[in-house]
Parts: sequence; C-alpha cells; structure tokens
Amino acid sequence: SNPLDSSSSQESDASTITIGSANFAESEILANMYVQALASHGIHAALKPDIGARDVYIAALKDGSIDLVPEYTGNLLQYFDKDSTAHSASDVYSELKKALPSKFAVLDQAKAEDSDSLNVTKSYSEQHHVTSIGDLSKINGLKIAAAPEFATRPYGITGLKQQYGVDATLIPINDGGGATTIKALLNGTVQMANINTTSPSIKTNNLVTLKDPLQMILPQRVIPLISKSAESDKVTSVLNEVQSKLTTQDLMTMNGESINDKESASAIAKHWLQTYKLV
Amino acid sequence: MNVFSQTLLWLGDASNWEGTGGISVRLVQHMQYSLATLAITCVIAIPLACYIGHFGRALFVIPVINALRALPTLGMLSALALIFGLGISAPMIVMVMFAIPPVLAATYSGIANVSQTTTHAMRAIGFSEWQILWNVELPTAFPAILGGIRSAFTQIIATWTVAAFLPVGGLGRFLIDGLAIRDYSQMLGASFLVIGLSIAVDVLMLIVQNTIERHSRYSQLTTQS
Amino acid sequence: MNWLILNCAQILHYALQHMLLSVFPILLGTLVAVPLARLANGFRLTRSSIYVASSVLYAIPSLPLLIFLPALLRTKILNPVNIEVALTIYAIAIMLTSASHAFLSIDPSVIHAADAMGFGAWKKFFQVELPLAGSQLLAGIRVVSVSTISLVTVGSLIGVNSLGFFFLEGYQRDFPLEIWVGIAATALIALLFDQILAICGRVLMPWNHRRVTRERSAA
Amino acid sequence: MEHGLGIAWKSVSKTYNDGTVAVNNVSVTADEHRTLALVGSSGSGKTTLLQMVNRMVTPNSGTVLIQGQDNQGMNPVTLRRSIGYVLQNGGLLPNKTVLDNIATVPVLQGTRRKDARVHALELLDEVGLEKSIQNRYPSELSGGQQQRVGVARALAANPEILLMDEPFAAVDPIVRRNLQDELLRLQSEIGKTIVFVTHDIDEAFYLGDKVALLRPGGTLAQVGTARELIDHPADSFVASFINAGCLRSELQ
Amino acid sequence: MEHGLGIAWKSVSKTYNDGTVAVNNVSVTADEHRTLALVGSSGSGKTTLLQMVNRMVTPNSGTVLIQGQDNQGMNPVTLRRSIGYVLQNGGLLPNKTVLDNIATVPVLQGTRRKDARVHALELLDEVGLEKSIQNRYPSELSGGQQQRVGVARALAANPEILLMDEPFAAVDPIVRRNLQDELLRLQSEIGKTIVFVTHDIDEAFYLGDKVALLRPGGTLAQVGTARELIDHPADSFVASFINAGCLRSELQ
Ligand SMILES: Nc1ncnc2c1ncn2[C@@H]1O[C@H](COP(=O)(O)OP(=O)(O)OP(=O)(O)O)[C@@H](O)[C@H]1O
Ligand SMILES: Nc1ncnc2c1ncn2[C@@H]1O[C@H](COP(=O)(O)OP(=O)(O)OP(=O)(O)O)[C@@H](O)[C@H]1O
Ligand SMILES: [Mg+2]
Ligand SMILES: [Mg+2]
Repeated sequence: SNPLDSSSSQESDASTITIGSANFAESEILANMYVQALASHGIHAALKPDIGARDVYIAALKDGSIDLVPEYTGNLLQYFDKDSTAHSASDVYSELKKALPSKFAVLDQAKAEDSDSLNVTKSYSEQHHVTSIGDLSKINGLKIAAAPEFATRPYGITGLKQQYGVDATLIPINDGGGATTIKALLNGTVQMANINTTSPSIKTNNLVTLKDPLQMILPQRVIPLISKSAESDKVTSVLNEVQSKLTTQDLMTMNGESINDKESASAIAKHWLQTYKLV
Repeated sequence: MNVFSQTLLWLGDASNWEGTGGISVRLVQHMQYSLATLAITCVIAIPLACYIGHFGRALFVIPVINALRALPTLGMLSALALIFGLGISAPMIVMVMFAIPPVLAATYSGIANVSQTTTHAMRAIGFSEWQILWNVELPTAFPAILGGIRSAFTQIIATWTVAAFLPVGGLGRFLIDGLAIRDYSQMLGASFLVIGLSIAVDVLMLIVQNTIERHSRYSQLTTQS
Repeated sequence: MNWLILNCAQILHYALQHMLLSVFPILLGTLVAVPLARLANGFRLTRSSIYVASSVLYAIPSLPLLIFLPALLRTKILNPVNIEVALTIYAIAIMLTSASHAFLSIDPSVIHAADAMGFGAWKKFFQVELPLAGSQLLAGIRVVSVSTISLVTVGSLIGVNSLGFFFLEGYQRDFPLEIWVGIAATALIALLFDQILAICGRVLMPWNHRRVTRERSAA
Repeated sequence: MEHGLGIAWKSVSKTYNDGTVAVNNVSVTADEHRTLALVGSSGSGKTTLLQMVNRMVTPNSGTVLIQGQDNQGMNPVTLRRSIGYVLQNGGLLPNKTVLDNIATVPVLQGTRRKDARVHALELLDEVGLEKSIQNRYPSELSGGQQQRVGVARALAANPEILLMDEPFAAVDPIVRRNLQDELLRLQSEIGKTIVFVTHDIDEAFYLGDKVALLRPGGTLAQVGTARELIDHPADSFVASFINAGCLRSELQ
Repeated sequence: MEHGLGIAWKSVSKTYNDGTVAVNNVSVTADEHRTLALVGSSGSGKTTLLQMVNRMVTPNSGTVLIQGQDNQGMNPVTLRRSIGYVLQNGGLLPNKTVLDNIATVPVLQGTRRKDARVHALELLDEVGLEKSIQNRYPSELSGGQQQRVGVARALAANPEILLMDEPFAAVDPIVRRNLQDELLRLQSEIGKTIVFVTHDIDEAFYLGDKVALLRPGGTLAQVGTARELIDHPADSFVASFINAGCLRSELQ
C-alpha cells in the first residue's frame, strides 16, 4: 500500500469505496463496520480513519478523497442548514435529506443514537441545583470542556447563549469527550463537559446529564453519508442492513470495549458483525 | 486569492484582538511560553554543555540528548498529557526537551572548539579549571552559544503551535481551533503572526548580537575571519 | 502487552506508511538544497540570504502549511503529496544552512590544489568539493532525517496517517501504552534511518573512517 | 641558457585587490633542466611569482614566457595539467588514495584509470615510497610520506616544468634532509625545469643551481649561484639574510 | 652549579596511557641563571620533559627538584603561576588585548589590574615592542610580535624560572634571528634559569649555555656545551644530528 498513490488509484478504481472516519473512537468503529460488511459482500472498501472534525471530512468527501463517512443526523442537519426547526428524529431525517448538497446522499438512519450531551458532576449538580441547561444561566465564569469546533456550533457556545442565555468559556480538548475531558471535569478545571451519550464514562463517573427542554441538541441517529458517485444498490442494501441492526446499547458496549478494554476498532467491529451474523 | 483578503480582514478586525481568546492575549501568551521554555532550556543546557565541553567528561550525554530529537513532538505531547493532565507542564517539558539539543550542541561545540593549545597554555601559566572556563572558553564560545539560542528560540516559537493540540493558549489555539472548523482566514492569519513573531525575534537577537559585536573589537575580529 | 500482539499488523502497516512518507522528503530536500547552497555560496548576497530564507521557511507552522498546500497545489486534502511537499520544504530549510556551512568549511588549500592541478568546474565539484563536504553534508542529512520522521506524525492531525495515528487514538482513549508504542516505533525508524545513513557515509567516504596511527617521521 | 627556453618572468608586477604589492617589477629566468630557488622572507612574493607560471595568478603588468611562449595565450586548465606543482604540506586530495592522488592529472588528461595507476605505482617507487602504502589515504601518511606523494603526483603527467612551493617546510629537519637529498638525486635523473620556493636560505643554496633572493615588498634583491651570493652579496640586506640562516658559522 | 639550585630532573620517565614512551630515564640539570637548551627531533620527549617542571606532566618515576625541593609537594596552580612559560606560537588568550595578556598572571596572583597594566607596559618596552600595540588583540599581531608578547607575559610575574617550548619555531628566519638575539640580550640583564626547547640544533647551540640532546624514544644522547658536542660527539647519532642542521658547511 503505497501512500503516495493511494488516493489516485481509488479515484480510477470505481469498484473500491473509501470510507473515512471522524477523529473519535466510535466513528472509527462504525467506519470499520461498514468496511468489513462491504468486504464480506465482495465490495472492496478502503479505510481512512481519524481524518478530523466534521468540516475536514466533509471537505474530503467533497473533493473525492473519501466516498462515505459515518454521520449523525442532527448535527449533520445543522451543519447544512443552521436555521432548521426540526426536532423529532423523523423530521430531522427528512429535513436532512432536503438540506444535503446535490452530490451527497444519506442511507437509512439507525435506531442507534449518540448525541452530544452536557454533563456536570453529581456534587456540582447538587451544590448549585443544576439539572437542566437553563439552570446554568445564573452561573458566572462557567467553563466547558469540548472539542474546538464546539465554539461555533448551534449546540455549542453560540446555541447556549442564544437559546438558554448561558455564558460559557470553551476549554478546547481534542479527545472527543475522552479521558482528559473527564479528568478536567472531575478536578474542577471545568464545570461542564460535552460528552457523547454513548460514552461509558458518564455512568462510570456518576455524571449528571443536563436536560435540554428547548431541544437545542437535536436527535443524533447514526447515518452513513455517501457521495452519490459511489452509491450503488449493493452498497445501499448492505449498509442499510447494518443500520437496521445497530442499537444505542450496541454503541455503548462498543465504546466500552474501545475505551476500557483498549480493543482495536476493527476487532470491535468484527465482533459486532459476527454477533448479528452479518459476516 | 479570496482567503488572503479574508485573512487581512480577520487580522484587521479589532474585535478579534480583544478578550480572553483574542489575538493580543494569545500573542502575549505565546511569547510567555516561548521565553519560559528558552529560559529553562538555557539553565539546563548551558551549564551541562560547559561541564562536558570543558572537562571532556560524560561525553555520552551528547548523543543521548541528540537522540531526543528522534522522539516525535506530537507523541510526546500526547503521552505526557496523559501523565501530567491538563495544564502547561506537559507541553512545557516537551518543548524544553526539543530546545535542549540545539543549545547544548552549540554551546558544547563552541567550548570544545576553543583551541587545545590555548586552554593548555592557560593551564600551564596557572589558571584553575574554572578560570579557564570563565575567562577563555565562555567568551570565545559566546557567539556560538548565541547562535544556538537564536535557532532554538525560533524553533520554540514555531513548535509551540503544535502544543495547542492540548488545551493550552498561545497562537497555536487559532490553528488547531481553526482546523476543526476549517476557518482558513483564522489559520492563515495566525500563521502570519507566528512567522512574523519568529522573524521579529530573530532580527531582534541579530541586533543584540551585532550590538555586542560592535562594542567589542574582539568579536569583530573573530566574525571577520 | 496483549494490545501489542493483537495490533501488530496495524503497527507494521503504519510503520511502513511512515517510512514511505519520510523517504521522499529526505531525498528530495537534500537533492534540492545541496546544489542550491553550493550555487548560493558563490556570491555574498545569495549566501547571506540562505540563512534568512531557511529561517523563514522553518518558522512556518506545519499545520496551516499542510492545510493550504491542497489549495496551492490543487491536490485533494487527504493526498499524501501535501505532506510530502510540506516536509520537503522543512528539509530544504534545514539542509540549506548546513550544506552552505559544509561547502564553506572545505579546506581552501585543497581547493587551491585542485585548481592548480587543472580541475574543471564540474569535475572539481564532483570529485573534490562534494566528497570533502561529504561528512558535514551527511551530518545535515541525518538531522533532516530525524526531524522529518518526527514531523510526519503531524500529518495525522489532518488525516494523513502514519504512526502518528496511535498518538491521537491513544490520547482519546487514555491509553498511554498505545502512544508509547507509537513513539518507540517512530524513534526506531529514526534510528534505523540514521544507521543506514551512517553506513552509507562509511561506505562512500572511507577516508574519514580509516585512521591508522600516523607514523611519526623519525627516520 | 638560450633565450626563450625554460621560464622567463619579464618585468612582472602584481598588486592584489586590497592594495598589497606582492611582486614589484621582477625579471628573472629559470633555465631549462635546472633548478631555480626562489628565496625570501614571509610575504616577499615568492608564491605569487611562482603561481604566475601556471596562471593561478595573473600579473598586473609584465609577461611570463614558457619555452619562449607568453603563457597568457594558453588555456589555463590545459596549462596547469601540463605543469607539475608541489604544494606546501602536499596539498593532496584527502578523499583519494595515494595511488589515485598520483594518477589525478593523467586521468584528467584522459588516460585510462587503470593505465594511470600502473604508472603511479612506478612513480611511488621512484620517489622512494613502499608500494604497500598505495591504498592509504593522505591522513594515514606521515608528513614526509605526504611530501613524497606530492612530488610523485607532480611528476605523473611527465611535465617539463616542476613548481615546488616550500614543499619541505612542514617536516622535521632529519626528514627534510632526506627529502632534499632525494630531490637532488631525482633531478639528476629526470632533469626537469624546477622552480623551488623556500624561505630557508640554506635549502636554497643546497638545491638551487641558481638562487633568486626576494626583498620584502616583492622586489628582486639578487640572482646568482650560491657561491656568487655568499662571496659577493649585492648589498647589506643580502648579506644579513644569508647570515641569519647561519648561526653555526658564528659559533665556529 | 651547586647541587640543589636550578632545576634537576632525577631519573625521570614518562609513559603515556596509550603506551607511548615519551621520556626514558633522563637525568639532567638546568643550572641557576643559565640557559639549558633541550634539543631533539619531533617526538623525542622535549615537551614532556619541560612540562614536568611545572607539573603539567607527572613523571611515572623519578623526581624533579626545583631549587632543591621536590615539586610533587607543591600546589600545581601556585607552582605554575610562579614559573614563566612561553609556548610555541605564543599561546596567548585570543580574547584579551596585548596588555591584559601580559598582566594575566599578576592579576591571577592578586595584583590590582591597574598596577599590573602599568608593569605590563614596561615589559612591552623591555621585549622590544612599541607601546602603540598595547590594545591590539593577538590575532592583530605578526608572529614575531606574538612571540615577544609571550615572553613578556612569562616575565610579568617576575619568575625565577622561564620555560620556553619552541618559542620561535613559527616565525621566519630573519625575525627568528632577531628574537634570538634579543633573548640573549635580555638574559644577560635578567639572568633567569631558562629551559629552552627547540628542534633546531643551531638554535640550541646559539642560545644554550648547555645543550641536552634527546634521542627518539626519549633517552638522553648527550649533555654538554656546544663546543663539547661539536668536537666530541658521544656517538654517531649525535654526530649526524649535528650535521643535518648544517647544509652550509657542506657548501663551504
Ligand atoms: N589573494 C591575496 N589577496 C591579497 N593579498 C595577498 C593574496 N595573496 C598574497 N597576498 C599578499 O601578498 C604578499 C605576498 O604574498 P606571497 O604569498 O606571494 O608571499 P610569500 O613570499 O609566498 O610568503 P610566505 O613565505 O608566507 O608563503 C603578502 O603580503 C600577502 O599577504
Ligand atoms: N598526551 C599524550 N598522550 C599520548 N602520547 C603523547 C602525549 N603527549 C605526547 N605524546 C607522545 O609522546 C612522545 C613525546 O612527545 P613530546 O611532545 O614530548 O615530544 P617533543 O619532543 O616535544 O616533539 P615535538 O618536537 O613534535 O613537539 C611523542 O611520541 C608523542 O606522540
Ligand atoms: Mg608562500
Ligand atoms: Mg614539543
């Protein structure tokens, strides 16, 4: 595998589909799942893991560096349409289909959901009587740990201010709500952290996930975002079958395997596919 | 190119300069980090190099320290961040680690290059070892040491940007945060600031060097030859 | 430890990528910088601008360079060519100064002797200057090699993966072992390249390594 | 000497760019098949004068005739290859073995490397060196051995003219004495036109068929045989220069 | 000489760590107020022998007595400051001016810098240098001037003993002759105990009240006055060594 010609060869070779992933473990596992499922059906799929944040891998999808990437409905919708008012999972899905650029398509959404969530420690919640995001508006000097892009997202610093009137300073931590984020939260460096709902650490550390009555954070169903040029009936049917099986509990289990047991993404993906007899 | 005009707009927008995450604060932070790194580096590297260079002992330290260069910055940042957690210590240790080799090497070679005949002569007319170091070797090695510090300093300024991969301040913030949201103008603007900063520092140190030389006819003699 | 065994295929894969990504900038950087430095040494103005040029090049932060190259080169953003070009630029920055020093440090009396024997310019360059600057050039290449191998990992921040992959993944998963394995593998590659270069030096420049004790002129 | 053979400097002068007057209106001839010793203290222009022959230095005025031909008309590279040149401390190429150093000029001239090496091996013998050192590098030789290799290299292209610039200055007295004796022996066999630069008046007297003594400032003080200079010094400078080399005579 | 005055090497030997035998069982004395010339070819152990005096080299066996005292009992730094040492090509501090170079040792010994400089200025005159060069750096001096400064520096602390290691080897013959004459004049005024190392037998004869000739391998070949060595060489080595220096004599 010569890195120098990998991209050009994939371009010319129409039978290969390149699947990218975002820079966090779950995305990498999902990408591995897609790759292996396709491969077991004789479709050659290549993996480009850990590309970066959404802006980066969408750009990679646009310029043809990759053909497909695991995504989440709500955030993807907000990415393409900042002003969308959809709230339910099905509305989000149908709005998303409309909002997509013409070259892109999405496959079926899974039942599995992994949304962003704002969390505080149990003691902080009790001490400051905070259980819902709105409760934060009375607090000054609030610091929140999240990825750098949180600064400008509708569910991030901007959304907090606009929808809940909460002022917060971002402490950018690039670990996708992982260990460093948890450490920062537990030792009081930050008061609040953006952690994916499927992360095992919420439970492990007894964190309190704040309620979001205004539905600032949209439903986040797992969904493959694909470049139309790479779409085919076979690909669609294989991946939709994967999608139909995937549950939120599966995501939690798999994240646990990655973060606690340090299993590799490909091993976790393989294990899941075997469990559901998809390979 | 459109992105250039946007960059100019970003740099020119006064609101980008203000506040806790503003350019002014980041610029000052970046300088503070870099100066602290340089100071720690010098305190460690120069005495060590003097000792090794003068006494010719513990020579194995030189290749060992040079081997530090083989450790990848990004990896060391990640690894130490997991050990030390948030805060400045992890990136500071890494930056110092990478700044030590150039300063150590320059100082060492500056000292070791002082002609054996000269040091021998000094010893023979009754200089103690410390007097030789202080009166002959350090003054002679001074331009080399300054050169090593200069190149280390520019390197430090450039490398601190990578450290923003961890939650620290400095101009690297704009690069890493800009990368996440593909804000080209912010990244390019910050790059200009970093390049400008390191050129400014370089020129400043060059001026210092030249001023010292102009006031000492001896160093003029040595730089001419 | 278990992780190491289970993932050794992946480690090998990325190690190989890493080496492939490193080789090209090291070679190209050297091939560009050495003749350029030699040419620039010929004139006072160009000689002093070498130092300015290389310190400016070296001051460019790597991340934005990696980001902007696709736009300048019209390449795709995950194309490894981007990182190859960026690393070549840094290699040139390092190599320019050290090559310039290398050529300047040649004993002028040897050059003089070569002139006096009737060497033409090209023959003098290949048969005298290049070999005599050789050991210092090699020292420069070794610095370039180590620095390139370390910098390749930055590519992982923009999705061009090498052993740097393990740094990011390990950091996200709070898994130091994975990071240390990545570091160790990177350092091993650096060491391997360094040894290869050192051996090349010994083979190509035997005169630097054979030092029989000089016979004292007594008889 | 017949006019036009050997080397003739005709009223040559050289002022370097920085204003140093190195050679000032010197006329002297080196006779064919003979040794001319150029002697003078440091900075008196010996090297400058010598290098005018192979055009490493171009005089500001005056001409240098080689076998009656103005050397300004000759291609410098070809000219240099046709003249043997022995430099102070050898001037060997450190990156070539002894044999390849000796073979350098013939190879430059187009001789096949193999043939040039065979000839080089003969020369090694001729200058009194063991064949066993042929594959050593210059840094593995003693000072005296380096000098001998330098002489062999200068002879390799079988030049008519040999320029030697303080070739024995860096070696100690006993070795120097050996080298001097061997040069005399060699010259009696090969009979080249040799210009030998030294600052040691004794060496000049010993080796030179004719001695040209230069004064600081690059003017010629006197030319003649050793006998002529010793018995009839042209002026007090010549007399004192000759005496400086001769402590023993005061003792005796 | 009375036993116990001046410097006495008693059966000293020195083998360096790498196995080189530099000095092999040498006994010789340097008489008080006189000049002893140590002569021998390169590597014969002259420098080693000289440096045993100021403890730059410690003999493996044997002792060195200074004014009758074993110097092993003395503090090396103090000892060195009390002995004047002139090195080949000066060994001056490149980063200090002429005046500060001369004043170095007195300042080390605690003399106020100002006083030391006044004295240094007088010494400058004594060794025949212009006062105008006092603020130059060594690299701005000619070789001969550097040598003179080296002598002045060695004299600055008014030592009883002067060690001179090939001090005039790097300068050209006329300058060397001047320096030699000046050393003779100076010594007639100051009458120090001088050990003078050279590889030039003529220089040794000219300057030494007594000459000690070393053989390769670091053994003593002969000690005596110039006359004694010339008229009665102990063996063929001595005879040939004396002759090697003497091209002129063959000419005459
Ligand atoms: N390239 C040059 N540029 C300027 N001045 C020079 C150059 N080469 C020689 N000189 C000066 O010209 C004068 C004569 O130099 P030259 O080398 O001919 O003397 P020399 O008799 O060979 O001396 P030495 O015995 O020291 O070799 C000296 O004053 C020297 O400094
Ligand atoms: N520090 C040392 N370590 C090992 N060998 C040494 C050392 N110093 C001198 N020698 C060796 O000891 C021998 C005598 O050296 P010394 O310097 O005393 O000779 P010398 O007579 O002064 O020679 P020269 O005229 O070359 O100065 C030489 O063979 C030399 O190589
Ligand atoms: Mg000369
Ligand atoms: Mg010696």
